[in-house]
Amino acid sequence: MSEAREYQHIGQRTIRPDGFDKVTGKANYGADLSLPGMIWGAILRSPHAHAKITALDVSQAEAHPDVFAVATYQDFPSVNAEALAAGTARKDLVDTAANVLADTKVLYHGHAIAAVAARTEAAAEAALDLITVVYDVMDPVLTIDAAIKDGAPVLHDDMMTQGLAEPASVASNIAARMELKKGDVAVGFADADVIVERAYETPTVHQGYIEPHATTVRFDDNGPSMIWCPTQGHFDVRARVAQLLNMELGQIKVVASEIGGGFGGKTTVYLEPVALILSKKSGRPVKMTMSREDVFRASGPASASQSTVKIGAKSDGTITAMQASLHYEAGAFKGSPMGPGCMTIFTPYDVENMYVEGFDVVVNKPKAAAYRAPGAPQAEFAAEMAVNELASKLGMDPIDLRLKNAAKEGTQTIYGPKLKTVGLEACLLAAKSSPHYQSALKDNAGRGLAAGFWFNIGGQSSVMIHLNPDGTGSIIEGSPDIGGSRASMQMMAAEVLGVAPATLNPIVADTEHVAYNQTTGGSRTTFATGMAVIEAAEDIIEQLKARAAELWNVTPEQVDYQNGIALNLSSDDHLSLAEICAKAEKTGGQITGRANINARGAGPSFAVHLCDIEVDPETGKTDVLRYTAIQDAGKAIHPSYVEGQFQGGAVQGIGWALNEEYVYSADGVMENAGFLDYRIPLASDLPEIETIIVEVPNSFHPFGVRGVGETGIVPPLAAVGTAVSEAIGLPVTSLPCSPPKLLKMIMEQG
Amino acid sequence: MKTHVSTTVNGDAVEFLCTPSETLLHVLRNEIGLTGTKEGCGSGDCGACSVMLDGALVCSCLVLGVEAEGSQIETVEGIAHQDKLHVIQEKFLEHAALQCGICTPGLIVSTKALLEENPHPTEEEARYYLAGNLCRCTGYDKIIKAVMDAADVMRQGA
Amino acid sequence: MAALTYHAPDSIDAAIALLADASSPPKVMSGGTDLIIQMQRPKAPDTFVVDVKKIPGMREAEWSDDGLTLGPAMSCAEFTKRGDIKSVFPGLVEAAYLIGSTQVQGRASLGGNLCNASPAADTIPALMANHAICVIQGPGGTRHVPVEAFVTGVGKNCLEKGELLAALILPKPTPGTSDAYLRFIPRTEMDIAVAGAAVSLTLDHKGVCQRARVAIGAVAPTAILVPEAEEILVGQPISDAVLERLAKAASDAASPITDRRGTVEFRRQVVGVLTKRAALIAAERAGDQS
Amino acid sequence: MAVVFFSSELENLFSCEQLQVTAVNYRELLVELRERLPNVADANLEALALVIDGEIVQEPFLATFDPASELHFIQKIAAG
Repeated sequence: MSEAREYQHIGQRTIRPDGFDKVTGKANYGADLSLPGMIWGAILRSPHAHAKITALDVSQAEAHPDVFAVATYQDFPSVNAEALAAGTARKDLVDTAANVLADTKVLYHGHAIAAVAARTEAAAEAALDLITVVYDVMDPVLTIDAAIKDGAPVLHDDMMTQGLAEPASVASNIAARMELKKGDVAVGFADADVIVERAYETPTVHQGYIEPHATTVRFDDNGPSMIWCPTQGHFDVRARVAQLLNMELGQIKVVASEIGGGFGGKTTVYLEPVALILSKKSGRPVKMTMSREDVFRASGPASASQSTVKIGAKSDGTITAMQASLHYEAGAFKGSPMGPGCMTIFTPYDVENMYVEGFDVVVNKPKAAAYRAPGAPQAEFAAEMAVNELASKLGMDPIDLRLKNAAKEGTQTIYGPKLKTVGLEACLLAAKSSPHYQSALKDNAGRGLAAGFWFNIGGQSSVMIHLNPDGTGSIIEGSPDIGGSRASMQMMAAEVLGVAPATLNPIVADTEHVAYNQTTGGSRTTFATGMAVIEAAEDIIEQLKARAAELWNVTPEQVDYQNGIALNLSSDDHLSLAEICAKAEKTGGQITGRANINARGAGPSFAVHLCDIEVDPETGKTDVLRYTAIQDAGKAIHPSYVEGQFQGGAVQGIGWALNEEYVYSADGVMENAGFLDYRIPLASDLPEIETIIVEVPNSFHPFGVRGVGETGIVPPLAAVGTAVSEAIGLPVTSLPCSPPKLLKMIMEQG
Repeated sequence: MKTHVSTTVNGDAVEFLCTPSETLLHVLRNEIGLTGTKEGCGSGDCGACSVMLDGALVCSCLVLGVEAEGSQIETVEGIAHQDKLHVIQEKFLEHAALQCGICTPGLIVSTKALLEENPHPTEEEARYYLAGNLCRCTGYDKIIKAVMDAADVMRQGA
Repeated sequence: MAALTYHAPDSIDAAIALLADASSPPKVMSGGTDLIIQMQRPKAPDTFVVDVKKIPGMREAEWSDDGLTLGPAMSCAEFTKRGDIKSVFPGLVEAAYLIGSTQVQGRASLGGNLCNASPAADTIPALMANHAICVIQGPGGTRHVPVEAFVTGVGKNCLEKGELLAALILPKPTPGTSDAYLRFIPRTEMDIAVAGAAVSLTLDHKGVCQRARVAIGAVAPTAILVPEAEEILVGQPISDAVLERLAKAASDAASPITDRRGTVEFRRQVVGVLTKRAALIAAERAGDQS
Repeated sequence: MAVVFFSSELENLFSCEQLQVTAVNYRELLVELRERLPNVADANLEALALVIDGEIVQEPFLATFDPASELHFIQKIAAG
């Protein structure tokens, strides 16, 4: 559907339906629910980064009068020695269990070991002191180099590297190796006139959602147990908890509270299974919350990385070969986003010869969680920095170099398939003609530009639309709304039905009131759940036509439906949606539209970001002077929230590039576990974030939608890194560009 | 040992019992049941728990409940008049100045304090005044636009 | 979290009495922005809190012939709004304005910042540069101590059991005097100073320096005076050459540590840069005064 | 006939880079691959997404394609 269409509601900037409650404090988030008779849970966390647990004694805690229940790893009935032997799927479950409550080893400072439920929050905290743990402390492994060097302490003595040509025979800290290739890079480099090659590194960072993890649960033997929590995927919370506690899905009802930010970090479980164990044992509702310090020490983070990139090009700018080796920190358990890193790193380029290898490395840090386009920012940072260095070596404009080599429809990606219609060239051209790129640069300042790619996904969504006798209705969906998606669902349904958006109330239902929905992530919600909303609305239109036909005593074929009005083609009669609903009682009862889909055809989104940065040559302090984010949205349903995704992603990327990083002591203790010293960007750190929405429709979506949530965090690392390099006249290879690091570079250069 | 405290919250006389170590944030959320005030850090670094205490903008996580004796407290719940939103709240919605919304109550309270203190803020003054209110979703752009727009409307109203 | 006893006396004498015979180790609280966080740390000791904000005068600031008498519990928000103070001690007001966020300034006080005695406290160098005097009252009566002698180490001050900081006196500067305070932080706000520099200068009508006092922060266990500053500046017009010598003197005076916020090398270099920049600002202001 | 392309690891496993298949839907495709290639059991193809002419299908069980289609197996994309 590439032709431009006139829309009534889509593309408008309506007021979000959940807005009133959120500006008045009425909206209920993870920590806002309390239940009668509720008690509080608290978690004992490891003081060591790497240690064997040789003894764990909770008897004193259990005996304390204020204590109602204690939970340990032994309370996971589904996880046992047999499970360990039962193959990879089970192993993932065992990893989840051992991350939620440590088994025989603690693998990072802050790793949960046991939990206590007591009358009050303070009593629960106090009771933790009654638990005795004996540790056999081991050397922590805190960097990729330390983890892969010979003789490194091994975190998991049963972990064999996957993906090797010859199966591994000894355990190591390398969980997996992956290799992707296209053409022959040796040939490509032989053809090159210019070659750039450099090593890069990025730090461990946190998603930094402002709402800490929290949950309130009530175990119920007779009905479904209830779990209330802020999550991006309440159906997946239900599945994970059911697996861990050997329960049926029907025995658990998960209610997704309002969620105070996720960015990928709220796609797994931490507190929920523990709280349910405590509730089951105590027979009381249990509430648990993480402190901000716990959030940093034991949730998230995003993988640190080390990369080497080599790019060859002809003197006319034709890139002949691109090669990379990527190492990602998985944290304490396997499963870094190394795979998507390898798949995305060179996707903005249509180049014949490519080779990428990736390694998933475990270290004594919290288990890495997804973070907005997981794996892509680390990898594309390295590639885009190298491409910009190539541009300056060739004396070419970085946009022209990219235009010459840009991925387009039909480009064969390194992970296999050919791209369909994509908006990279359109974004590059928009960047080139932008006021920002045309503007002059001030002294001590540098300008950086970078491209970014993310696949986006579709997947399962289920939606029902109920109409009321007066024609108003509700949209029952199951995708937790992390950034205003209820507004776009309302608009899409209103567009199809030809009614005012405000007449349809979107509701994110719990796991009992709507069928399975995949987690909100992968930029899928507006695309896939939107598709389900559109199908459910179309289902309603068919029913409205049939009902109108009954009222007119004609066949449904004789009824047309346009802009909220049913038309009798054999007369000039017409009935509005509301009029048909008012007579539903006579024509067969009330009207519900349904859609249960597994959406295909998610359209990738490319972005190009521009950044001007000034560096104080005497202190190394950076100042972002101007920033522009340009991205292909396919079709922007609600432009304000699309811009918001661009801006939010850009600023998270700016933080990643400039000041955010986990600072560890030699013994593996995170030294900056709070918002004071883990420095996310502030309002005063930033200029306006200018946005340009490019719309190259996704041919697989009725309205042309592409997901926009994730791509925006991919380009900033290299856009900022390049701007800083330009400003100080030295190549930045290591993030963050913190003032001490930059000043050292400046002074060593003299 | 709990202490009895008499105070005023959003114009209503309120009494509560708390231990001396309980923070005002904890009291508001868990004793009085006003959960609009959010906890993001508990250390005064994020501003999600911003309230007005005797006319001063403070982080309620850095105030003891017992200190509230005889004080006037204003929380986000007291800013709209029944269903009539304050201009600041309207502008936050118009400009899509929230995504997840967890920082919004703190920002609404802080913005009201800013505009009462300085009806003519420059964009830079607004950004610095609100630097203690962390937002991870929006990049602040639409928040600042909403604040500046609200300032305009409030000046015309005044 | 620590068990806590809370008292809010309404007179200095009552406060002294409470502090003198406190059961558990007493803590004087004004804004509480440091204290409340310390008390919430795991394993924090039980604390006997004496809140001094309800004591008359503790949150006031009054001018007399010998200068400004400042109630140590006055919040930074109230303090920074005082135009009369800002016109005389713009650098000190800047330092107070840099403490934490607007919300933290609504609570935090100069007295609290001083008694908490963090090496990185923003107002301590500014108080030192302005010759501030601490008025201490206790069971033994009243004594006056210069700020540089009040702070005795990291988190330590010279208060004896039963004593509290009753007031700060800022001597009225001679004509042609002004001050400035600059600090380095990675962001634009919210952070703890990685290095800080306060400068107070007196210039004659020709712009020649008559008097100079320079204090630096976050580069030693306590804020310290830069002893050579006076000999480098006094008798000189504020030239680039002089400022470079001043910067070097400040860097040499520093004995910083490496931690999560900065390295030894970085702090040493940056404190010099801040000192010369602060001196330039103070000189411009002093020039406008004379 | 549709063509299946195997990237890197599958290529190594099957010692085959591409294969023309008579299958016209996913279920037939798996049967045909098991018949014609070695080690298919080890590949755990069911855990992978299928890309049909550039369209990523995360759950391809019901997917159909035509004789001109290009097919690729890739990791399912999970994301933040």
